[in-house]
Amino acid sequence: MVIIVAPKSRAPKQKIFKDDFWKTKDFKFSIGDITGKTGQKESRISEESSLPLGPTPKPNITDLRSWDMKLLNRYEPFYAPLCDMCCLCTYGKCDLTAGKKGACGINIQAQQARNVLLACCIGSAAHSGHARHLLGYLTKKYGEDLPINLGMNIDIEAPIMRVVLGKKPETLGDLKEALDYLEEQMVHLLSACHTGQEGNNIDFESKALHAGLMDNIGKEIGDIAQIVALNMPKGDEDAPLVELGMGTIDRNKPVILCIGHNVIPGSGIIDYIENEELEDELEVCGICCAALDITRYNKSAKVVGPISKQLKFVRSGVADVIVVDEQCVRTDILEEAKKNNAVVLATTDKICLGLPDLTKEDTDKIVSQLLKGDIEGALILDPDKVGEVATRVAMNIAEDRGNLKILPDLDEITEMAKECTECGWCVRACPNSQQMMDAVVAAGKGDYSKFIELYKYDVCYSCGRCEQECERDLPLISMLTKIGEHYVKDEKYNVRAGRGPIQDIEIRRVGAPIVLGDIPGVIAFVGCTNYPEGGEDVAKMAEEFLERNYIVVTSGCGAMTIGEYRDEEGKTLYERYSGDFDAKGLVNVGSCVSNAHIPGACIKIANIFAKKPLEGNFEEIADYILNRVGACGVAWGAYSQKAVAIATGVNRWGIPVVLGPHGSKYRRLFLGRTDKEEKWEINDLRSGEVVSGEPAPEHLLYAAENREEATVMIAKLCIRPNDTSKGRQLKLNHYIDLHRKYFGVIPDDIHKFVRVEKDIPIIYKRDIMEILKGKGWEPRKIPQEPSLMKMDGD
Amino acid sequence: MVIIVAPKSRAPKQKIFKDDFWKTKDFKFSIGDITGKTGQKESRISEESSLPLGPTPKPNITDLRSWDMKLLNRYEPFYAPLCDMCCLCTYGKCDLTAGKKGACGINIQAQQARNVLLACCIGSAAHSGHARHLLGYLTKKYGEDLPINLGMNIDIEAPIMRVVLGKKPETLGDLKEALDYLEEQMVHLLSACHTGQEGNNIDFESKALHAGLMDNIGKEIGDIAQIVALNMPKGDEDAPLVELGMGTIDRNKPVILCIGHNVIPGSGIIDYIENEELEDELEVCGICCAALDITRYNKSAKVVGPISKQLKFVRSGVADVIVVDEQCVRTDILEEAKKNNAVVLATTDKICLGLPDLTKEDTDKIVSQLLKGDIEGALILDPDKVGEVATRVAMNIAEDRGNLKILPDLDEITEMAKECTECGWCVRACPNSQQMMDAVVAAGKGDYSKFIELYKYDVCYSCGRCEQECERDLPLISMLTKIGEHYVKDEKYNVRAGRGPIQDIEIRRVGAPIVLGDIPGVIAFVGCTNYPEGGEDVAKMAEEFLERNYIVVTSGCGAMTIGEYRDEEGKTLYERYSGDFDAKGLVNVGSCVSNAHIPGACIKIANIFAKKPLEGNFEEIADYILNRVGACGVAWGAYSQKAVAIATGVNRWGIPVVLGPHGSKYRRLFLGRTDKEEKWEINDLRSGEVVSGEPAPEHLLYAAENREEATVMIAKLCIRPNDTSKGRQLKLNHYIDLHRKYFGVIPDDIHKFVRVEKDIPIIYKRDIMEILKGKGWEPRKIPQEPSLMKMDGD
Amino acid sequence: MSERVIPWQPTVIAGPKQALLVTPETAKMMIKKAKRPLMVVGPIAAEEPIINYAVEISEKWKLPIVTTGDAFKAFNEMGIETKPYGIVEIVNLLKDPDWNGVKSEGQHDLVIFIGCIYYIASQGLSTLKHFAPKLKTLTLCKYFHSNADASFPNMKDAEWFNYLEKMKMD
Amino acid sequence: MSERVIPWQPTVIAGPKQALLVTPETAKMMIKKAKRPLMVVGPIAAEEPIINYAVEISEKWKLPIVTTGDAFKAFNEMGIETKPYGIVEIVNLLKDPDWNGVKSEGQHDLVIFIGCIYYIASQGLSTLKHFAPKLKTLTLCKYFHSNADASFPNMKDAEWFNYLEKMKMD
Ligand code: SF4
Ligand code: SF4
Ligand code: SF4
Ligand code: SF4
Ligand code: SF4
Ligand code: SF4
Ligand code: SF4
Ligand code: SF4
Repeated sequence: MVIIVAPKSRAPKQKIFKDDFWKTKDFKFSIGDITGKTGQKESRISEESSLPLGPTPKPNITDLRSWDMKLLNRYEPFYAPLCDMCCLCTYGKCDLTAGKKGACGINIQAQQARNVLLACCIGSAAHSGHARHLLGYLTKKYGEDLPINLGMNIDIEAPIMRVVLGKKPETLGDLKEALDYLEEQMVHLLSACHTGQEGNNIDFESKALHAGLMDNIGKEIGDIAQIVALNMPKGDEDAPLVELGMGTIDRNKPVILCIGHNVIPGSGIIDYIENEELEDELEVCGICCAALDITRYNKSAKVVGPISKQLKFVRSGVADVIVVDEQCVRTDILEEAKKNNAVVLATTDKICLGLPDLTKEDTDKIVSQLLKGDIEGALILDPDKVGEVATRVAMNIAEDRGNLKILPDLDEITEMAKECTECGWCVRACPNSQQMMDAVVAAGKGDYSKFIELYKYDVCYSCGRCEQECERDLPLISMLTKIGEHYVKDEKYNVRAGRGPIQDIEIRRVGAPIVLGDIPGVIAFVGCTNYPEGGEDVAKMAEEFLERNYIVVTSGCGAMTIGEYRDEEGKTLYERYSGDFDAKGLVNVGSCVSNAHIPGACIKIANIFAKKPLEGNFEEIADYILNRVGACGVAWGAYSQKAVAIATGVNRWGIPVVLGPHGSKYRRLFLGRTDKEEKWEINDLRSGEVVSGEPAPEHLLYAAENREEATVMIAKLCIRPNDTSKGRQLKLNHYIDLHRKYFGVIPDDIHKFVRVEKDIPIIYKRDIMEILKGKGWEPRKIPQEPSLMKMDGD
Repeated sequence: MVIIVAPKSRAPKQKIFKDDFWKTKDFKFSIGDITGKTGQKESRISEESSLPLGPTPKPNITDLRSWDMKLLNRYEPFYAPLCDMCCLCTYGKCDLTAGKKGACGINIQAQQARNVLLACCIGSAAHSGHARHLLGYLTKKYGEDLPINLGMNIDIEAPIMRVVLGKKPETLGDLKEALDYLEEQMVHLLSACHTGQEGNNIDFESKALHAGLMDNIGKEIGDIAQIVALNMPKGDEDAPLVELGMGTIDRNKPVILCIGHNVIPGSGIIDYIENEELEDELEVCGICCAALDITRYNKSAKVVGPISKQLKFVRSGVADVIVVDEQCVRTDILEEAKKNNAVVLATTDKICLGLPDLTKEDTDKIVSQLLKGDIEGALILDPDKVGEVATRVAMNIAEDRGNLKILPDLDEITEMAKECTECGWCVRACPNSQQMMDAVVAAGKGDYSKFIELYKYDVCYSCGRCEQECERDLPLISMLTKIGEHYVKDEKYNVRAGRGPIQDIEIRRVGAPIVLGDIPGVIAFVGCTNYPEGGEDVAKMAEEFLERNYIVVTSGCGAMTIGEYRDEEGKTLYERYSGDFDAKGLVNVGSCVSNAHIPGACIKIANIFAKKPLEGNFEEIADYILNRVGACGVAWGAYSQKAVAIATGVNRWGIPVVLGPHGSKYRRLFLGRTDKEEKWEINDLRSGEVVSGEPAPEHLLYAAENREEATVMIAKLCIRPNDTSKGRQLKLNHYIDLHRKYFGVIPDDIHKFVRVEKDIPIIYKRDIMEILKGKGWEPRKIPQEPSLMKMDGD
Repeated sequence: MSERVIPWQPTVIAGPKQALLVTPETAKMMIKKAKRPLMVVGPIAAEEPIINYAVEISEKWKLPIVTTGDAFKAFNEMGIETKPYGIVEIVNLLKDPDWNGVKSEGQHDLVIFIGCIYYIASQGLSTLKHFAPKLKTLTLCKYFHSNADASFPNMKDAEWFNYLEKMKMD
Repeated sequence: MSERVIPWQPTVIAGPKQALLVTPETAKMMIKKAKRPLMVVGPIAAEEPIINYAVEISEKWKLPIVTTGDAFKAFNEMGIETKPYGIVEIVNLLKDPDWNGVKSEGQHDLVIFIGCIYYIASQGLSTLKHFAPKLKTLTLCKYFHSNADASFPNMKDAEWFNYLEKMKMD
């Protein structure tokens, strides 16, 4: 059956087609052999593209496998098992140590890769489920014909979808097709994790890369939907600065705290408060991405901070009502809230917490039940109702709660601290071996300085494991919170509201400098706060690269962490640097879903600067990015399955990522081998010759042990085969500078990156020439169009 | 946007509407508030139903939560952690022992439930991905208008879809809507497994039940699609007996072995062989469900046996070409095949094994590359090409391989066995602590009897763990295989080809006897071969219940296991019992996806016998089944994530399941508490009174330690509150009989199940009256319409 | 710093907490200290000679017996009173602080396992480790059970019988 | 029956295989037996007094040094030659049987870790445990590293310094 769809009018779009290439009408293409591509799902889509379609629209798992094999051949998976056993089925557990196979025949490599695939599937599902909810809600509210219009300066609205799905979405309704596609792929990918499916680790990795790509799409769908429907900033480099920090919340007002990622319940609260003109009566604040997205919706909302603030802030008792939506929410939130009589509202199917579903209940009745304490909290799946209930409850209980004694006093803390047996288990239980025992022992003597050290920059990120382990049941996080509140003043910072995508015009401006190497790199600080030594490291890295003219992009908890740092003059980095996507720009794209705009920008470079067609053309675009766009992701505190999906997704586009040391617990990295020259051969498409290349980028997924190592590695990972000599000089200059700063010497591998003398930074010329001589260096040709394509007979 | 679909003609269907209720035209209903239900996806569906729609069509995760809460309140989850730690994110591992929470706040209960949800998601994805592939392929080949016609005797073709989606699928194309729906649900469910999402174990369980329900739908889609498109038996109680057993394969012919679950590559082989008229030249056989489904497609194919045969059969070297599709395939198949020069063809995206993708390669070239050994095997995603390549390669290499020495000779085995150091690690590594060491030591003395014991009934299911552990690297499975081959003659059995669904007419016949208790129960032996003591236990259980007039249903590896058993006269159970869905019937529904027909039959009972409307009416149907349909699932060897999804899915319909002891490693059971009377209250819908009930069924998901315990428990779990006194007598009679047989006495809890004197089996009357007296028993009213609905204010 | 022993099935290792390896002497001390001990005997112990040991030990220490699997039958045939439960059922009851015990005298404070299938017993012991903090678990099997609070070591038959012999004495 | 010690971070427990707990004497034996040992020193050891121990031990046993993180700098400032690698890079090389070692004299047969961040070192040791069957791993940190082949126990500073002292002597 083919459904005939009447051509429909669309809201006129403010766009100027740069050339005929971008006309998008009346081209019909076959969807190819993808399973399940017939039937009603095709109805809308197949009529609408007018682009020369590349080879892989809507790729199935195996369709990009040959590209994956290229990546995985060069960047071989490096496995570090977190467990020697497998416990996935009832034959197990099986011991897979050192070559032993499980009862299903699996070996440790494949098992690790399966684990990574599973994590990528979970992470990707988190974003896609989130996108599905957003889209469902927004479509119902705004209609599926709402045009996807990101404003004057953005013609390429959905670069990832264009490449992967082979067409551009014009309306909210169109985004559904992308979701349908990715949901189908997700089920196939998850299926492959079943016992007795894939047996080869490389094929598991190829699937993980596919899951990462699906994650990219899910995020792009989610962010575009919320931007256009909720009128969030549309690539605005001057998005406002919004308040950030525990110190920005007015404790004298009723406080509603939103935790999670889904902006909808938060927007329901904002709307209710505005309608009731209660703006001055309450504080609405948030933790994690929900916070960021609420500020994109309304800049008067405040950001408490990243995930590392969660337990501290809840323990502080400031929040009267805690509204949780989905993702990254402490799973013991109800228990913690109960400790200080805060009320919890759950608002999505993802987090129900065993609470009664009162979605259909009368609002007055819900409020009264909550106030009387008849119920511990409520599950309310209607965001408008959430807005009303949260507000009314907060206004009602704030005063009473104000009289609650929530945290221990300082002298109580000292007394408690004396109970410590110095067993040391708090330190052993700490993910970062932070010296909690020392802090407690000192506090027992009235010296809080070590607690203050732990408090600042979330060096202790209040995960609570020490507290769980303490044999004296000391409330370590409450102690930490109280001391921090008391001694650490001025926790008032800011963050630029998430701007969403990069404008086409910016790409036009920076495309050439990036590709040719004149802008030394685009560095993206993303992800969570599982930092080895607090958030200051991230801010310092950002500062270092901003000072060096890199473009620094950020999102999510990373963006908040960067905002929590001030220089000697008391300025935050957002105050010091503009939000332009340009050298020295500090660009907060927004929340985790906004991460999609980072590969998105790279894709747009390939298209706008190099005129590479996007639609269905994944491999060519990724190849272009890998070889020419000096971008590097940094997920210094990546903890979650989303983070691994994000990293794996951008890896497939050819963008390297540096993780913090905890990243090693994802079990798999993609490491290059500089000692194997054959791995670095490239095809110069201009000449058609396969020539030896340099290890650029050297690794695809790397875990560094500390900030210093990471900083140098990041600079190195911005090098690309396509750099002009001028660009290469610049990049090497930063690499050498930083290496000298942190290692004291010019790097030993510098000869690998000097192709011709002109590549050498002038200032280091003499030293380097000497090194080159020692290494028997010979100049070699600079490839004109470096590529991994059309090698090995594709 | 609403797409207007012109009403389309459908192939006329051979069906007689029993009453107006079943007319299915021109009724329009709103799909409700389900996210993402607008847009093109609705196009086909929303015009087509004419049924009074129940409250929950296309339920989202939270829509059936209140039903789940009822189940979970009575059958509280019982957790047995397989690991004390969580290793899901990079904060971890976290130690969750005895009340400690992880860095994300999760506790051990929620973590176990999350694990189960994840397993259910994986299992469900395996079936759904499989269904998606089947449907995609079959739709392309047969068109989406192919009517879903299961023949004269089946009007209710897709009971699960009818209930859950709220409408019946008329054509292949209609099945897509169900897949779209379930894929969306799957992504939400998987998302909930992410760190920092759901925090409550009961809500995780509700989600797991939803995942199980999605699994049910996926299976129903898959089996219906293949039945109608490939013309498999349509509920045929006289489906042919097909050959089963290692001994049925003619080793002198080239042998193609299919392993897995997806019939399509196998059908490609069958088609090619038929077209080329090579039927007499080759053997096509299979292991696992692919085998069963190929015999449903063509009864000349042979079934080697269940998954427990896999490594033995591959080691035996009989197979020349091994075609793997998906699910339950040994992941080291390539390595094992290489040992004896067999060729492996991978045929789906699920299992690529790192092999070169030659889907688009010329067939001659593939064959020649494989014959020359240029490649280790090939990935071929086109089933027709698989058919040709597999056949041609097999015919070419069979002779050469015939000369290979594949297994050690018996005297070599004796020599090898002498190497054994008696370290005992083979026994410790064995999932079942089978006495491999003793077998080896005896073999070293020329006594193979213990090896033979291990070989028979797959007491050793050749998982290979002992071999992996052996410090002398003895090829234990090869030794086992050789000894078995040599000494165990006559491995020739049979199995009735999978018949697919139960006919409506059969339901009409048995509905009343089942609901009223005159047929003592429907017992389904399904699932894999992780048996504690070999497959004989399953066959014996089946035999026991067949002799006692139960209806025995089976599928998948369970169906094969039952076929591998012969009575003293040398007859298999399939030869002894008819394939009718009736007392003493032994009904093989087919492969794992055919399992859908088991809850399907229960649903049909509710509809046909009790006239319960199906569409969108999940809770009422499940409540009906729970209280009135005496069905019990048995997954004695359940190992995989699919098995846990299947069990959890049927649990949601109110059907109890008994697992073997390894089932305890799924980490969660649902156990009832007979000592808590308040848990067993029911609402008699007839009188509107809430009355105390009996523990029937007593548990929802149970793991038994051995066959004897299981047999008695199964009989007990067939008791239902709705039994008439006559029916109850019958059920108690079997329960008592079996209890006496295996425990030596009348069960001590018999008084719980006697409501009135008439419930007491005549033959035990005196004894029981005495027991009742001792317990202070009083007669109580038999509820007329026992139900869990409309209690606690729903 | 506690020491660890590898469980009989080596992958039963579950986490930092692991059973104390005990001798018959310590095991007896545990029984003596217990107020309401219970013995749970599985089908592996329903055969000679283990069944005799089980009976004698239970008699010596006045332990009520719960039988799992079909072990009831063998004891019944010997005239020994036991209460049959599925192993998962008895574990489920033992983890409920409100359950009144097999003799309706209150929840047990020590449970002694012998003769259950190793891995399902491990799972049951895991349940009790996590969810029955007040209950101590002891295993007298010839296998080291790391999920118990206290367990005999992995042994050969002769050694085991010797251990069981000792359990019969003061 | 091997005994188990709880790793410093208790959840690093990975499976049945676990490091041998060693004294300085045994550690030195391992070094003496090795043909091409290598020392890998992380940033925690780049400060006094550990850096001095590291230097002296390496000199005593003629161990080439690889530094991880930014440890190179401190050694360089002391005039000690080391080769800098990321810990994941050096582990990646060590697991490749074809790699020729830091001195291009062939793959190492023993690697001695000190001063790397505990959990990333654990991960690296896990890699080597699984994928470098011919390489022995030894840790001289004050933490028990269960993923190594041999490790010092968990210690307090004083005890540790004493161990390191001993490592400097024959
Ligand atoms: S994989 Fe994780 S959950 Fe499984 S045994 Fe290992 S640590 Fe435990
Ligand atoms: S999936 Fe394989 S390795 Fe894992 S427990 Fe099952 S049989 Fe063992
Ligand atoms: S709460 Fe802080 S000190 Fe305690 S374990 Fe977590 S990070 Fe370490
Ligand atoms: S765990 Fe508690 S008692 Fe032990 S050192 Fe830490 S604070 Fe002190
Ligand atoms: S950055 Fe990470 S922790 Fe923060 S909100 Fe996003 S996913 Fe959660
Ligand atoms: S998901 Fe939670 S319990 Fe598991 S490792 Fe992460 S923080 Fe720990
Ligand atoms: S192959 Fe598996 S089941 Fe058979 S004896 Fe070995 S470990 Fe046990
Ligand atoms: S593992 Fe090998 S050597 Fe050890 S007892 Fe078993 S067969 Fe003998």
